[in-house]
Amino acid sequence: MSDMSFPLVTATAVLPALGAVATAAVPAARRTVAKWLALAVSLGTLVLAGWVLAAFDAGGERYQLTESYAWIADFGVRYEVGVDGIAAALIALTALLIPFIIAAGWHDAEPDPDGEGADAGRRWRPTQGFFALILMVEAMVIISFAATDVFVFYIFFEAMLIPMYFLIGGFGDRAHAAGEAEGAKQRSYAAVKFLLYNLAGGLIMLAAVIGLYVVTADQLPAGTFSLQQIAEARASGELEMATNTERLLFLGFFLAFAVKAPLWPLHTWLPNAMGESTAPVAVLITAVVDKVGTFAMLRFCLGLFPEASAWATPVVIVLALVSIVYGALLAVGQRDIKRLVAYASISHFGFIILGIFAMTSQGQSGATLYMVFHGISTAALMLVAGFLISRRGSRLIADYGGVQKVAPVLAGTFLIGGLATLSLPGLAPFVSEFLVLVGTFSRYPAAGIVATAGIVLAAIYVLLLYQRTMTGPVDKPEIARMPDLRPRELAVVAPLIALLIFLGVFPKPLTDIVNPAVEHTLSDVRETDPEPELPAVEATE
Amino acid sequence: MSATTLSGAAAAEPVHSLWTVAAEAPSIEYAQLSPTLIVLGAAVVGILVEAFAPRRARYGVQVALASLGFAGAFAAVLALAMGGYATDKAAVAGVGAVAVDGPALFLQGVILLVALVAVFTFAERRLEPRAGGGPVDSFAAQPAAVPGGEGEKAAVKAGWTTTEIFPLLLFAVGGMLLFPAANDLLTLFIALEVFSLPLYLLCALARRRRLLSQEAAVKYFLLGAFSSAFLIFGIALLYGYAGTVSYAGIAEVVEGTVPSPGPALAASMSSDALLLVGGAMVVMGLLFKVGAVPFHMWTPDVYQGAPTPVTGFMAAATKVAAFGALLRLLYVVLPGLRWDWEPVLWGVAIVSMLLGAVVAITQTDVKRLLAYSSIAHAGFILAGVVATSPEGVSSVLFYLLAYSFVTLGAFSVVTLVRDAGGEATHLSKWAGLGRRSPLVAAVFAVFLLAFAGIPLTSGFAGKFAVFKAAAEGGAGALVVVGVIASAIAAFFYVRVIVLMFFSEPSPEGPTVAIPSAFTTVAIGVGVAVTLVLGVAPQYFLDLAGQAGVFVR
Amino acid sequence: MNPVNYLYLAALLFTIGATGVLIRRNAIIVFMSIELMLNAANLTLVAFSRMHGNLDGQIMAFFVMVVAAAEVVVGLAIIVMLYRSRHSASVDDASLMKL
Amino acid sequence: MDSLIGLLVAAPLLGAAVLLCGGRRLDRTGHWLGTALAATSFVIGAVLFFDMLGREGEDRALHQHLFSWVPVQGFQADVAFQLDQLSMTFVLLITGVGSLIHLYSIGYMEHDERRRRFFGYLNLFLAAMLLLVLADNYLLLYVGWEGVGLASFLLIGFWQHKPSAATAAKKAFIVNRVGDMGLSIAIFLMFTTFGTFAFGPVLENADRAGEGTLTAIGLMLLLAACGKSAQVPLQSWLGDAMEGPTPVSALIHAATMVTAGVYLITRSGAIFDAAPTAQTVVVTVGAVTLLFGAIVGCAKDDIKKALAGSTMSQIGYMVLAAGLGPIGYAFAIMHLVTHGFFKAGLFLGAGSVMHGMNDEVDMRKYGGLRRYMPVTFVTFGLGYLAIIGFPGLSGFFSKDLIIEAAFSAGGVQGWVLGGATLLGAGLTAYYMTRVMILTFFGEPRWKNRPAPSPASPDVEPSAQESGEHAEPHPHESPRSMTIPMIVLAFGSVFAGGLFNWGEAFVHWLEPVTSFEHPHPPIPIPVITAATVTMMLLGVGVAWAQYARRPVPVVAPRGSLLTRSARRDLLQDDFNHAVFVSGGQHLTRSLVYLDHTVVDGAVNGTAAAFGGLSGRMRKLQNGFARSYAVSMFGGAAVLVAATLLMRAV
Repeated sequence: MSDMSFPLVTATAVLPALGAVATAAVPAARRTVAKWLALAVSLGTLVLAGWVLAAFDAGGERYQLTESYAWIADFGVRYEVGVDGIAAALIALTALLIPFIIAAGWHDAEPDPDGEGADAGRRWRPTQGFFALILMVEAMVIISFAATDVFVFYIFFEAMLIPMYFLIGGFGDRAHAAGEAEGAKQRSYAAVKFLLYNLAGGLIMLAAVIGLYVVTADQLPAGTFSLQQIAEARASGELEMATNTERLLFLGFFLAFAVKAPLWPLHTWLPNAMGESTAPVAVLITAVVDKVGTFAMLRFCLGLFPEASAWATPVVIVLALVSIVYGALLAVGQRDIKRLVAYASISHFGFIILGIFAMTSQGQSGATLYMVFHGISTAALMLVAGFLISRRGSRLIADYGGVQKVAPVLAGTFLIGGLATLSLPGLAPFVSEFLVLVGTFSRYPAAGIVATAGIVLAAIYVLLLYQRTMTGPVDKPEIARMPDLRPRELAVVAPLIALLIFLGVFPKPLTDIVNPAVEHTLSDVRETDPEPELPAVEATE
Repeated sequence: MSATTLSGAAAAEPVHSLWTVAAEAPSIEYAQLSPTLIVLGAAVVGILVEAFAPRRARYGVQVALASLGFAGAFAAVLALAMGGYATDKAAVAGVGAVAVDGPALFLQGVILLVALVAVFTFAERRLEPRAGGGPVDSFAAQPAAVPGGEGEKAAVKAGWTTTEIFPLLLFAVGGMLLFPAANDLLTLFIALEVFSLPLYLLCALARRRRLLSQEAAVKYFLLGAFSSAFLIFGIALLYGYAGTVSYAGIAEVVEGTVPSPGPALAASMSSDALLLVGGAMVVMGLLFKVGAVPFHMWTPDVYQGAPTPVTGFMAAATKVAAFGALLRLLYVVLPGLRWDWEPVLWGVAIVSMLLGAVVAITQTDVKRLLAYSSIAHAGFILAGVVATSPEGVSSVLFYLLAYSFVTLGAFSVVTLVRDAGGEATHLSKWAGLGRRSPLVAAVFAVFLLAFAGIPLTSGFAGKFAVFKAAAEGGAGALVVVGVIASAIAAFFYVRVIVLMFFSEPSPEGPTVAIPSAFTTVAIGVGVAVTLVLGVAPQYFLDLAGQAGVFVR
Repeated sequence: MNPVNYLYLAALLFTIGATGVLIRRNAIIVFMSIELMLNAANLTLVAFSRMHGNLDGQIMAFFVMVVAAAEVVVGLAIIVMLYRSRHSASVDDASLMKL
Repeated sequence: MDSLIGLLVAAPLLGAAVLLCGGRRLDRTGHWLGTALAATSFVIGAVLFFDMLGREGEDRALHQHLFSWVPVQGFQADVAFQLDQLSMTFVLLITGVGSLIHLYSIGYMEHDERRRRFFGYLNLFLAAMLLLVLADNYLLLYVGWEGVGLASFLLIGFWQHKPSAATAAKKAFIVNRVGDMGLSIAIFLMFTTFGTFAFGPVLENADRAGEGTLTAIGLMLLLAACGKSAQVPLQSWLGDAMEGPTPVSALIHAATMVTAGVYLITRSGAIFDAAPTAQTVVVTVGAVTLLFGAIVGCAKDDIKKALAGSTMSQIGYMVLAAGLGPIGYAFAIMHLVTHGFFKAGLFLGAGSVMHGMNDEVDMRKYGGLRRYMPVTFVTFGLGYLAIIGFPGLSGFFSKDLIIEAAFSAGGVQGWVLGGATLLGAGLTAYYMTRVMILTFFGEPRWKNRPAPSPASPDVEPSAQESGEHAEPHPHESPRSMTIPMIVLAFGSVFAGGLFNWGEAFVHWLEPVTSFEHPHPPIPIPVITAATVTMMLLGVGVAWAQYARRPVPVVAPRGSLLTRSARRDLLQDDFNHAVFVSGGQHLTRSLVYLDHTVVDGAVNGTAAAFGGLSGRMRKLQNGFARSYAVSMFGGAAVLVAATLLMRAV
């Protein structure tokens, strides 16, 4: 595959990167051009990602569409990319969501009409910047998913913080409950918190990355970051890590991913970041960027440090359970729509991490599907919430009520997004959540039961939110005047909902791709699924 | 390869001696010394220009002379490197006084490039308002005049400028070129003084805020001289211990490989106290120049007070030269004492990283902030120094290359942000800069991110190289501290970015001056190097890697 | 006389010089103290030169003297400039920049 | 024929999709489309039924495998249907009663501008319910299970502008989710035990598994059933669910959805048969609920809530019967079907009454309505006679059989259960007679009354909101509403007899549920006599209390028992105090903790560095001499450290 064929994976990442540059270069007065350009680029990326999916042969090699070029020989780094089923699915998710994010944020970044004079307006190009940054994030996320070299992954894992940081800090909701100035302050607090949290995690990972190099350089002919090479060397016994070394390195990696994911108690940046950013950016954070964290746990923590992963599993499972319950309980207690969704996401990331560390095929396939489906469902819920918030200019739940009376379509789509969030059967997230739970239960029954309690809590926070915002009498004039979803907004939400339903009913195309990759991962950690108590029960059809 | 084998007459002598060599006409390898000679020659010509050329013509001639001098010297460095003097033909020249080897040529190349760019920032004349009918630069019209006095007013009115800065720059660079190449302690000391004295003067020459500028110069001078005193006393003690000032000679004594030590030498060799105390004092003199804790205290004040182009040059080039000298001293002279100085430098590195990062958090002046940042970076580089391996050397070389251009670029940007009182260095004035001048703010953000070590910038590649070398050298704990310090440091870099992009601009905020091509080129080179070294550092890593071995 | 005694003297001078730098306020005197330290170094060099029986130390001492002279030129220029601006040569007065 | 099974589900699903996505242009025709698709489903069901009758017992089950749904290694979930006699019974009940209620709703919801959506939800419910009973594995059943929960949520909260309706809908869903947890865990256990969760292999191999595992599975399934079928302790949502439009109460919260728990237990019979402990818990839950529901039903003045209590109680009978094992399964299902008829009829009657009474639900404000609504009176009356077990009518047969089976449980258990069922029969007669008398007999209490008193806890806020404070003019409902009532009344009267004709129903179900004849310790005629006696006693007491003296419009304070029964025997208050208030305190303190402790630690670290920085920068005091001290000290330390290093 790798010989001289078209570098499809790289192209999928390079296209949005180039698009970002082009979008940023659009003159200030041509804002609309920038928007359409960005949308077109994102759709083009979607096509390429679709091509990746199509070119990926589920029954073939573990990593496909591989590319390998010399890069920084001194650091033992090659530019190596390639996709397994998990990466292919997540790349597809990323490419899928970006056009919706762009379309949803169509009016989110306009220059102030009361800007500081013509001179300032001429150079300040928030619209171009907004869409360029989104495309830049997309490019980096795609490379992160595709990287099969630890260093390449690390580079983009860290670098994507910067455009994200500008997206969070630079583009908040126009109206803020606490006033304009206070809003700007909280926004920059959120952005800084996001960056520092993740940077700190990333720097700790840097220490571990260097440690990994030292270990490989010590025992192999040359230091390397190549996943495959390290895995092969470990399998052949050529590379042996001392127990403590492996554990320390694992912790370094895991901490960075746990911040990104985020896992309790490293989660507090997420509510701030999601609360203060605009809805499309919030979606970008939780549905796309954070997935890199959980993905990396699956690929790097488990793939590089199988023994340490097994060693850490009990603690990670407990933390994941705490995340599930804690996130859900805090979501119940939130007064702010976006923060509520953020805490709900923390709970969901708990599920994903639980599934990964359950070390069963159901758990890990479930976790992978969960990443995809949670992306779609959160996008649906959060984007509709964004539309709602843009109408009323408030994020506070208490400022709403009775919306379904005046905007039934908005309320309906919001409800479906909410139902997907609470994993209603028939919608996609149910499949993944159930797989995670069943996978967890089959190895750790007690953990499975505690996590199952999460589904009750999910119902509480989703329905409480729906009840408080959408139902009841219309007693606020702002609500009474509220328009229903506009065609653009409907065009954003409807396909997401259709996908949620379709994948809920027929997730097989995705499971077919993901399953072999999960089997490879499980063989990395030398785990097999627990056998059923009663062997050889024939499935009679 | 030893110095003695090259200079034939000295070969017979058991101990290398300046005196004995001087008895015969020494052979000087002019070609190998040409970079330094070209720069110093240009400096001398510059003095003559000051003396004889008409005032109006001086600026143009000096700029051209300095640029050509640096470019020519750089070409000479290139030629030497191509000629293999960085690798297999590496040797000592100038009667054992100067080493021409990989690290020396690499660092000389870096210093010359930095200097070339610095000439551009020195020559910038579009930022200050015109005076006396002509454009002026950011140096004092008449340094001798009392600030605010009649003489100054007259000088300003007349549109005078201080074109002496260019010869001063040339002299300083000449000293810096010699510094990392110095192969005996005498040359080391002379080179130190040759580049320090012009810098003291340059610090005092700001056009605006002259009181601060003068204060900076006084502090820099007094503390610099104080540290020189320590250095020379240390040199004296080392000489007392080894009976020679040649690096190779001292190394031999330290290792105990002298064939037949005389009675005096045998007596002094019996006790290591002289060696240890002398070595420590010499190292301290060098640590002062790199601005490592606890010898860092001059840095913030001098960085803040000096004219910004000078600060940029000084911050970049001094660090390169001083680290080069430190490397050579530790790797060539004192490798036998490795177990003595390694823990000490560990301590200095850790304290530098942490203190620089922590104190920078609460800084309110952008130049002081960058000063503290440079202290933290000194700590990072020291982590590579203590790796005590060829990888360590080359990682430090690479880091210096990366760091110097980021620094130069960052200070060049600082020169652009101005209000009625000159440069607006207080951070509060930078609020909302991203709104007014997105491009300038973005460029500065790139530099800040490089300082913070964000991937895809040169700062990351450098940090990675240094930490990797340190970890391979068994300094894993140092890497962990470095990582923590990086996290703390990230906080204040980010703070500036927040200020620029997410704060509302104040109505009476500064404006961003449109610079001439000089500064634009300087900043452009900075950005380009930052990104190229971040994205495709392999070529430069190779270069640094080949340059990782010292001649002896 | 044992040349080692010169070393003791030199160390004493160096200490006196350093103390002067630390405790005196007048920039000129501070500077003079530094010169004292340099001269202590010179004395050391010469003494060692004598002990080792080679001339390197003496040559170095000459160089140090030249450098010291150059330093005086630069240093006095700066100090005088400072004095003219402030009508004071106290190093403690020059503390506009801090924190 | 197999492929028709899919169509059963598809028809109403299509209806739901079209109606919900179709937009305003379907407002005028949507209800007919919905009804037609429900009827289509019924017709398909009927076709399949007659096809099934054409085959012999064991061969009657049909299977249809549509596609592989979630395949992950050992975990193989398929979308596959199984239509056996048990499913068939439900299909006919669901589509039959469902179609009737669609028809009824056309009239009932005529004046609601969101009628189209109402029919969409109804169709969605039908689809989900059919999926529930047709699924051939537990996971697909789970989809239907939650699907009906969703439909129930949407329909209870259909009048979302009423906060009480929205709250009730949410409560129903959340309480049901607790039950769903049970179903989830049961499926996990099946997967880890059997490696599959399809009905066939699990049930066939059930006896091979350990009893402990089976008990756990059984209890988890029971938890699920409790949630869905409003059994103690998860019964609290059903009373509030009456906030929904009455057709919804009739279809979902009386005839079909709430009986899903009984279906689940019956379907999983093989598991319960092998886990006697679980069975004991099942019958206990059934017995407690049948009394609990009956007592609550006795005290409610809201006609729908009284009926809801009755539903709870009747399902208690079914659960009890299902818990008895092979002697009870068939009876449970038979009672389920007959209950489907008469309870749906009763609810439709109640809806008809409310329709004529400006949506008034307080029975104390009814009275003497038999003259104004003759059709409603007659059909309601027949349903009433059926539910109290009047000899010859449906309820008599089905309930009597359960009582017999209960006595047959053996030993003390048999006596206790038998006693409970008998007592329940008496209570049923009492509260239903009370409803009957308060509504249709006595003096009209709705004339000349002032605006509804807010003091009464059961008064509907909607009555006030609708702005129709005028005196109601009771009238008979339109034809589209009365016809379904009449049809259901026929069912109420004849179904029981028909089913019991030569044990037809029992034999029909036997291949699926297995059957053993109950052998009660006392002769069957004695039990029957006792049942009839209890019934008459209940009727008599109610008659004495409500027909012999005037009924006050405002409810008297009543005894402690009455008051607590009005409040659902304080179970709701307990839930509120423990779960709702406790949960609120917990979340509030967690929000606080998250801010102060978890986030505080991070911000505190940042602040600590800031403080440290502020203190350390003071070292830089601007005095060159102090800088020199630092250097000198540094040099001293450097030298000392180097020397020390050597010394050590």
